[in-house]
Amino acid sequence: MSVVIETKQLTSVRAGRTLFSSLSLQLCAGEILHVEGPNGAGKSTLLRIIAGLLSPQEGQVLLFGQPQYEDPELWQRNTLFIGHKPAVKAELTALENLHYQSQFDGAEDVDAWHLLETVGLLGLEDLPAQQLSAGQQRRIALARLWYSTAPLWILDEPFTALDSRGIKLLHERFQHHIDQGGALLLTSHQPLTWSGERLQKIRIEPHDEALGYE
Amino acid sequence: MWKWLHPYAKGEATFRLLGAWLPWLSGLALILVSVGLVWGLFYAPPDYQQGDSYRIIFIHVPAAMFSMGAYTGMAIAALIALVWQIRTAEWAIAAIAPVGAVLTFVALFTGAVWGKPMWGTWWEWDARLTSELILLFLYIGVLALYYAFNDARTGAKAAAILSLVGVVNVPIIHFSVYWWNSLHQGATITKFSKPSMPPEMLIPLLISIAGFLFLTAALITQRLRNEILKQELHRPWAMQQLGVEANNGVQ
Amino acid sequence: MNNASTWRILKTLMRRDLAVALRRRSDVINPLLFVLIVVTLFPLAVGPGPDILGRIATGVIWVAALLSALLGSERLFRDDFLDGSLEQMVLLPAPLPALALGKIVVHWLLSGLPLVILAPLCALLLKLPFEAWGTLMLTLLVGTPMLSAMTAVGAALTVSLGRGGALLSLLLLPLFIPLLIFAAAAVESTLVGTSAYGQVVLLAGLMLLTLTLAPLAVAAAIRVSVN
Amino acid sequence: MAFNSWQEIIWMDGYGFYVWLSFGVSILAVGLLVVHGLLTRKTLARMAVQEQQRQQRLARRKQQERSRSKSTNDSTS
Repeated sequence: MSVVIETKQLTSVRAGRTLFSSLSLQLCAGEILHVEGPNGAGKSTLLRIIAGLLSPQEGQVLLFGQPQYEDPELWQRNTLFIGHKPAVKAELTALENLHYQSQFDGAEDVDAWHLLETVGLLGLEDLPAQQLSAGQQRRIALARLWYSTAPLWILDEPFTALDSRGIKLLHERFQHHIDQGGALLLTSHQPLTWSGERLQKIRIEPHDEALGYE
Repeated sequence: MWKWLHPYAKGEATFRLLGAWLPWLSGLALILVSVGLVWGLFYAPPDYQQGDSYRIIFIHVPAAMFSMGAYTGMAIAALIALVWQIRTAEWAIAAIAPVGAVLTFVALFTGAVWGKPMWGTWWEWDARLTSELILLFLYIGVLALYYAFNDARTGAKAAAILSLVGVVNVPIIHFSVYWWNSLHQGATITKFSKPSMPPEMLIPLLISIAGFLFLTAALITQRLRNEILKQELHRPWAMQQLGVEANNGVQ
Repeated sequence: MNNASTWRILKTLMRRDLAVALRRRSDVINPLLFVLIVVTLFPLAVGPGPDILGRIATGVIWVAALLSALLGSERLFRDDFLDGSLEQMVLLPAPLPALALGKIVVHWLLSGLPLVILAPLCALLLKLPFEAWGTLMLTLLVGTPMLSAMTAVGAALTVSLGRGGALLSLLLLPLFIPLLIFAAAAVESTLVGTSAYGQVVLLAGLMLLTLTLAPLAVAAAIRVSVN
Repeated sequence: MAFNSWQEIIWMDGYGFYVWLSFGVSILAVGLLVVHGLLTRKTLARMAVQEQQRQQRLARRKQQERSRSKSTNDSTS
């Protein structure tokens, strides 16, 4: 299997506290990596470093063997990051949001109506997003996943605010993505209903290097 | 590549180096400032036009010089902090800004007090004073931004960006204020531009300027040392410096 | 690197920002009303005599413009930061300074340009002699892009702070001083019958400088803020 | 010496108030900066003590956990 993303000896210090140090991981095509850990352990930080929003204190991240800073555009084209905040404009309708988002992503022929129906927003397409619930706004953001061709998805708590049907839908989409040879990196407090060798887990523990543990 | 060199030892090494400098810097500052000011106050002859009031120059001019100099230094530290991501440079911003602000305040205050016997008013919209006033605002802005963030790193970076934006603007502001001043009151005599100063006045002024240079350096060094300790507080060496034995975990 | 896709992304960003702003018209209109009200207050405070008003008119209009720029600055990045669009913007496969310039242009279209159009009304209220109206509008036309660019720098620096309002004014107002001086001087020289050419050219030069450098600072500030 | 007596030095040809005010406030301002630096150092020392106590609490907890896991291991084996 080809390695999609690899981190080498990552160390992150936030507000004087070491979140993790010397973290190395590898994620191959067709695999899911579930990052686990208690609140404040640095799961989101890890994902944001891999997405390129933060720079690590030490260590490096390689995408297809290329370091992050060498070609940021290659990086940005091949990854898709959805964080805690859905990046949905409250003033715009679901349809407009999806339209602009697909333009940003360079997806040419996106059938926005059909896509919104797929993610369960039938009948809400032309309402301003501020009238929708948190879960529905989240669905607008997640609709990106249905046209995205990025090989690596980085999702921070994608199941937040979703109902059980939404979660099931998302699981199906993830399955499709890895069947196509994509890779998925996510955090979630929900147990993932995957089994088998395709699901990897990594656990980040609170860590205090000043004490010399580990 | 600097980043990869001894990331942990660095704060400590810098701290020790600064500690070695500090006595020299403060000693020189104390001697030179005392000599310059005492000479200027008691031994230099009175000015033929301004009498004894000109003696304020021995504080005003050095303070004004290094208020601008410190800003330049801060901007250089900011550039280093942003381009090479060196943390000591980030902390230097926090160390330089208060020193620069105090020097600016001194220049501003002495300038205003000098203005009273000269122009008969405590505040005159003189180009130099106006520039100093704006500089004070710039310093306060950098400090306020530095301490506005919860995460010290973020605050340092934001303040660094602001310092660089400021240093691009300082010459423009300076030029515009001088130009504006000449537009509105071209006739007033400028008290600062002395075409030729007799050596009995010039020498103590130069000594005082040298003294202020070391004073500025010593003040910055003191604050930078504190800043390093503050940021590295959880490391054993920093705790030892502060007289606390670090607990190195369980054996 | 890829100009076509950068251009597409930039266009999309500007279109989306315009669409959002048009849904929230009060955010666009309120700063303009603020200028109008400030201009109305001055005759009431200093008396309606044309000699006083004419003299202070330029200063009042420009100071009001500066303050309204601060007032409208939140719109630039605040919502984007809160809803996560700002971090997505950082991740777009396009140079961030270019996108920052796009945001500045949209902000100017919705704050600077209306102000230029509003200027004659303000000049009328403040009894600015008619021959200086052209210069006033010209200085606003050249100066407001600078205003938008500098505001963007300040807004990007303070966007992650809960209440950045007072801090923002502290950071930005000193930097507006050259703008204020040259703009006022330009109108002044028209009033005394000399050419304002020099000052306007100077302002234009400053504007170009600001529009070149500010996007870089905004981009750096955004990267720090999405931290 | 440009002056002949203490009175002259203080009077400074009528400018004494301005000169001494300038010098006094300037020295005071720089002095306050130095004092503030020294006080910061004191505050840091206090923070260091707190940090030490925090580290000790964590260390004690870790030791407890370690000895407990050891004892359970012993009992199961």
